[in-house]
Amino acid sequence: MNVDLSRRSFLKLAGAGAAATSLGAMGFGEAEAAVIAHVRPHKLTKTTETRNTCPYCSVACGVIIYSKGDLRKGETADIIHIEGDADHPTNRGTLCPKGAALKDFVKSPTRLQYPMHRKPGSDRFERISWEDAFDRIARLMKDDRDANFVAANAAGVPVNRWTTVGMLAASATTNETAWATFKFAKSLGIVGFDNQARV
Amino acid sequence: MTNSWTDIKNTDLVVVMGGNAAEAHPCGFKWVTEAKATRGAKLIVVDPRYTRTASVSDYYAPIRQGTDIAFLNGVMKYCIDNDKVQWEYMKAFTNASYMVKDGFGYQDGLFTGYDAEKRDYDKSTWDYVLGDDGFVVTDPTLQHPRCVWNLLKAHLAPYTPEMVERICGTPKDKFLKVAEMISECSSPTKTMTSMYALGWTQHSSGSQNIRAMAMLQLILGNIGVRGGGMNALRGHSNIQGLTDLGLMSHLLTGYLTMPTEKDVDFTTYMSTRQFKPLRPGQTSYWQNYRKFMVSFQKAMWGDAARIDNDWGFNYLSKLDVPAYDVLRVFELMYAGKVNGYICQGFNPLLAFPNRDKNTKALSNLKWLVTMDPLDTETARFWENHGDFNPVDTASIQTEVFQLPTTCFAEEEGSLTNSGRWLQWHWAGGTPPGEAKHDTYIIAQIFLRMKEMYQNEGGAFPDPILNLSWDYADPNEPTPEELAKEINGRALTDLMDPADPMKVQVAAGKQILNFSQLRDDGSTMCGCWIYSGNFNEQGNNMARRDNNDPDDTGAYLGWSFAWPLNRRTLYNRASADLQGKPWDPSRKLLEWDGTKWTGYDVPDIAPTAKPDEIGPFIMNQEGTARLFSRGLMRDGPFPAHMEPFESPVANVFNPKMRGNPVSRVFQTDVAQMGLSDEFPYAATSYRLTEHFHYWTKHNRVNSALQPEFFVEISEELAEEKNIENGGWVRVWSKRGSVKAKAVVTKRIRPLMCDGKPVHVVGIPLHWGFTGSAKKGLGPNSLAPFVGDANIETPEYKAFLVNIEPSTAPEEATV
Amino acid sequence: MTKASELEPEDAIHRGPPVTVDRYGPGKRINHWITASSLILLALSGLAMFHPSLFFLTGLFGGGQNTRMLHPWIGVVLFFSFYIFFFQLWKANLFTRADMGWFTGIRDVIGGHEDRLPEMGKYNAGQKVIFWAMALLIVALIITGVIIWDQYFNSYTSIETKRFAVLAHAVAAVLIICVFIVHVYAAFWTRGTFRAMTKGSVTGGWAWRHHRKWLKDLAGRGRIDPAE
Amino acid sequence: MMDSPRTAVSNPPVQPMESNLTERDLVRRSATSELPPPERQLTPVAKLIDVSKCIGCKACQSACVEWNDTHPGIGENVGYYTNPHDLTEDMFTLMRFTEWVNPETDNLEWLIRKDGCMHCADPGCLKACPAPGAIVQYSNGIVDFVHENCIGCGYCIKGCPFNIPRISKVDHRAYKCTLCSDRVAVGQGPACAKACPTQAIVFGTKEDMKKHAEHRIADLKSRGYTNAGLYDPPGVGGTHVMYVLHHNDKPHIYSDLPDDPKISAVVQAWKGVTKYTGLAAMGLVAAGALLHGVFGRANRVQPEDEESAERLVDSAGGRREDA
Repeated sequence: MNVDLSRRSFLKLAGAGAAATSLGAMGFGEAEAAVIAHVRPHKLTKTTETRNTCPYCSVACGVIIYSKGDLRKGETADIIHIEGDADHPTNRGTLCPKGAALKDFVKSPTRLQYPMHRKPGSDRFERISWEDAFDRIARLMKDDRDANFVAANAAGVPVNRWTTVGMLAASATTNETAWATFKFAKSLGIVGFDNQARV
Repeated sequence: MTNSWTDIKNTDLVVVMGGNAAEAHPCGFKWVTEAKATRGAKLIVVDPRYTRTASVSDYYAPIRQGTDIAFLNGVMKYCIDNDKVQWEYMKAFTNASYMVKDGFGYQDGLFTGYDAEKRDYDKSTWDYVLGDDGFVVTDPTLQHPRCVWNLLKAHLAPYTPEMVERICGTPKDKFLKVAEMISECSSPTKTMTSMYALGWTQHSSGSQNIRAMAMLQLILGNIGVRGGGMNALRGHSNIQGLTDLGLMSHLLTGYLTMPTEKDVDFTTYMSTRQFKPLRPGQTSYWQNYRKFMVSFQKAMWGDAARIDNDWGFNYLSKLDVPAYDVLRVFELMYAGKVNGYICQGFNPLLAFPNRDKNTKALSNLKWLVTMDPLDTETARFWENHGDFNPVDTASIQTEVFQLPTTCFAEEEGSLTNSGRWLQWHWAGGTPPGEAKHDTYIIAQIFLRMKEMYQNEGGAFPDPILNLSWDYADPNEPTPEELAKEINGRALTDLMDPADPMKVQVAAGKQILNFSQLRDDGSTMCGCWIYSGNFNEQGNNMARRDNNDPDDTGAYLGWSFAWPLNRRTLYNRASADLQGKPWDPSRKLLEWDGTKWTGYDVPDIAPTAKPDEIGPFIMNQEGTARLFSRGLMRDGPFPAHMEPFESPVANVFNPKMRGNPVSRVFQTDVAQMGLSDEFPYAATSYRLTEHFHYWTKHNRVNSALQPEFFVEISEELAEEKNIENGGWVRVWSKRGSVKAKAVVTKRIRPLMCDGKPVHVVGIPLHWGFTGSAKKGLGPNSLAPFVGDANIETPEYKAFLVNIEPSTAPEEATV
Repeated sequence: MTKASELEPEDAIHRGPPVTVDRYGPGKRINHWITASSLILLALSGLAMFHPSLFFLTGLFGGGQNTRMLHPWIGVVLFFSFYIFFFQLWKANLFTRADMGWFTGIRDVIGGHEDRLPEMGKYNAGQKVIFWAMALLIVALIITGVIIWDQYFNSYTSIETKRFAVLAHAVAAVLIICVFIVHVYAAFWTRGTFRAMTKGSVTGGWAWRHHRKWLKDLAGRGRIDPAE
Repeated sequence: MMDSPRTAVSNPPVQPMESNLTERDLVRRSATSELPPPERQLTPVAKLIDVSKCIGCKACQSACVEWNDTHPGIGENVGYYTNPHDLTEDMFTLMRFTEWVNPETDNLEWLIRKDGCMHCADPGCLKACPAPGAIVQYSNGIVDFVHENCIGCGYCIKGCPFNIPRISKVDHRAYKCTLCSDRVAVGQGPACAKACPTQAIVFGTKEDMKKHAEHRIADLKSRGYTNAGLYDPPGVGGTHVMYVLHHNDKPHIYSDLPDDPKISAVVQAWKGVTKYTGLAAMGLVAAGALLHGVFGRANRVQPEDEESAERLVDSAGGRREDA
């Protein structure tokens, strides 16, 4: 029988013992209890759905926008997810790599927030108010039209051409916006008025 | 598209040529894989590159870019030589039997009447022989040497498989395999669909590429039937809509055309547009032109458009040139003749060819306004970004306004898809910062100008002061108000033509559709082909009934398709002369003895007898045109033309360069490269991971395809010792770009006219703003020349040189 | 007389009674205890990741993430601390002919009849085995350990290599823990041994009993300080 | 309680729903010996990836990033379409592109395979995982990571026969495809399967997916792919993500898809025999020492030893150093 620790030999063991006890102080036995299995909470719960169509190519896939907040209730709506609309006859809920990432197009860091103005020769854009921008643009256009408008040709036939200002129309605006734009451009006599169709 | 996306599932053979549907329109391409999986349909891809569409094809054949006409003419010849023609269809529904004037001919790659000085044809001989009755003389037996059919056969004679291989570089056996597969679709019970896009349009002979396939489809009897048709896959979500609504220099809404200086008054204008039938009893629907035009003028100027002022005809501009298309405008800008420019959701700095010229042109502007949701390169064209935008900022005196607009998610309204569906969508998010709707911005500028003209007067203010702008809130017209204007309404009570006592439409009510339009000023309609989109039944564009009786893919209850909710154009041609469907299993319409019935809205008067009235009611002939008379500038038949920058000479006429009638500006002539200096055939394209210059602003898409690259064959890489993933410099007569090299088996050199032609592929998605790595694109290299008929730039075929290089440099700021 | 290599500089006899003999200087002792404690911590943290039934040991280190993070670093400490120790002791641990007798008489070793064995130098064969086993296993552990230290070295080796490494690491760990137990127990069983690593000295009797040759050599070389 | 979803073609609900995947549905749990048997058996689900229908558009990658709110970095082009260049903790699925010239036809075939977790019936990751409950397997076949329990040791990577999991450099936890367990839990299919434009990726019960695969294989055979077949490797007990391959006789041509994946023998040895014999060995030695300590006699220094030592020292005489 040899496990008879005399006081002296116990002290000799102290070194090792100390280690053990100080480890105990580190929280021995308090190993964290494992979290029970769970899947991520469904992130679309309590969001608002809005039917829309993809703005990219001409397949015009149906999409559903999921937002926190409801515009129809006059709330501000923050878009948290966009996904294909399974009820849509063409895409049946599918989307391409562009469409599937629409949320990050809407939320891209380079989305424009404010009207900006670049002075001639300047190396930067500066904030400008909408009112000032509209006043200035309208004035520039009016003055140029009055200065360069071609009312009639040599034969005296009224031709009503304004060739010194041109306009490109968007290719992703709605038909309604396009109609308003059309009325604007054609009534001013802008003949250099075209769109992406040709390109 | 003559048909719809969902109709593609009905096809037996899909030919993707001049496009890359799987990459550019993946969710539409779904219907190709559907047809393959459920009908055992086959897919053929003909392309200079083995694309992702080719990766799921049943047969792939390579072709040199810009030689599609030769290939398609070869296929037509093969079909005719091998009796693979849907004779009954072709004889009855095309102008094959029509006699052509004696003067017409073709020699050395040119048709009769060419004037090298004017770079134009005298087209007087390109027409039919008319009888005393004013109708075209025909030979239904197709025996007469001067009938269209025999002239066509003669025209196609040179396009043998050997000639096709010589021009296109497509190995004879591969060409024959494709021709054989296509020819099978001449059976009335087999049909083929053509899916094409900018791979055909972006050529100096783009319109003729499409004509060639359209003619082939007519010979095979595939137009107007389920699973057939000519399907142009439009690039942008509403480019179809903007074209339909006439936001183009030469157009008004609904394909009404802008007056030219020749149209001195309304009567003269109408005289060249109200086409009379060229065959007895034919519809020639454009006889209604005046109704549409007057109603349009009323929509524009309301009470100010009166019969005594030619319905305000003089408010419209009159063109002195065919069109002030974008190339012409930038040419003028380059010459310092344009002072101001407005870019609404458009990025011309990257979108138009010859970037260096674009930059100089924009720098000549006094002011530029951009309206966009994103921070575009065009808005910052003046900002120095080293090799990515090497400009001298201080010397650019252009004043720039960058106006933030909303995007699709924050606005309401309709978009017209490639299948002509007008689909309404709703706003789902709050616009960021101070972003505004385009309509608000347009209204604000317009109302300010109007006020100035009221107070100060000025140059011809009438069209501005009289423009109808009667919206509840003039500062921001609502989408509904505008949509109703497009549909049109009765201005006075409209009496029923059948019963003059009965009011058909009460004053102020929305008209049902364009069939109710009048030319006496009693109706207004913004865009006749859209009429029916928002009538008294409500907003038909917002309909969401996705039922599809008998799974035809028509979905008549879903949204609204122009015209008149018709889903397949020329659908009467799906039935024979007795009105029975060519293929009972693919019935669209059927004549029940008194009227047309079926799954779609008939593209003909419902009571028009099948054996009397032709299916192509928009044509004076009532038939489709294998011979297009003088309606196309570069010939009534498609003839092989080389690109302006080609590695080989035109085998029909070595001296002929590009399209003989394409417009070439003097400043650009000097900037055309030759194959000795620039030996490689470049082409540009989109990648499925990106959408133009938008998605490089998106972190997700930027991660999927982060950096600008060019694709070359292993053979060329070895020749130039270019390593995969290494930097290369690619340059043309107009500019130079640096890019990563992707060396691939998917591009192989082609043997054309005895010499190997190396293809260099250049995708177009990079710029100097956004999340992706900065890069350049094909527009730094492409030539400033367009298609002879519509001026679409020749982006798909030009010459470059290439060498190993080093990384481009950022701006040192 | 044997070569001086079996003696170490600080070894010296102090006249008694009782006679004491210096065995380890303070440097060696600190060095030993750092090595020892890292080995203990490594065993605990390693075992936690070795077998689910011992996962609770991660609690000692403040959770699994910390255990995973700390273990390799302690390994690095052990490696350096042990090898500093190693280069001071290796000469004295080279095997000699006498060690053969010790092995053949292993029964007497366990029985405690050292008088029947050849006289031992500073280290007996058993201690030498422990010494060299530690040396080899620690090399194996540090090499395999680095290979599976994904946080920093993930990209340097293939997954297949890592699989072999993780297996080898486990086996080596098991062995070194066994060696460790033997080492500790031997020290405990052989009374009077611990003071060698605490005080640094042993009694003359201990030296006479267990390492007589060592004691005689010291005496023979007169490594004895003057009587007080 | 609802069972597993049958399709991915549906619009997710926005009303609150009870999760259909809980602790009670577990059939395996990492580093856990006795797991109570599940209260019910959910119908096994599967994702079928028809490589022959895939156009390599990467919609699955986009949809995956958006649904899981990950943030893949923007890399560079290194000469290939595969981006990012490998799976990452922020890219759970990846289109891998291979340009392969078919030696029989001499035609180029662009083989595009969607890589990602296969959700093995016998998951190597779970076998290798030392952290209790960090990796779990549900009765519908989904193998999911419970990140709170992950210690970031990377053993799962070494256990996986397909080299799928990745450890985040930020939070040091393992990530991989979850088969959109959060969507499946509310009756939806995975985001990638819903997005896939050509429906090359379809989702449903494993049984239905096998039936669907049969039709596809028949179609492929009719088009001359005589070796077309279903990839559902038995070596790992079958998978809940399966492929239809046009060349099922050589899976390796699809960017090194293992021909016959198994949990590595080395990993088996490490997690099997080593674990038990190792513990046993250590136990035995410890026990041996203890027994010897208790029953053997302590090796004590005897008084005569001390005397002998003193005698030796005295005889050694005065201090001299003649080393």
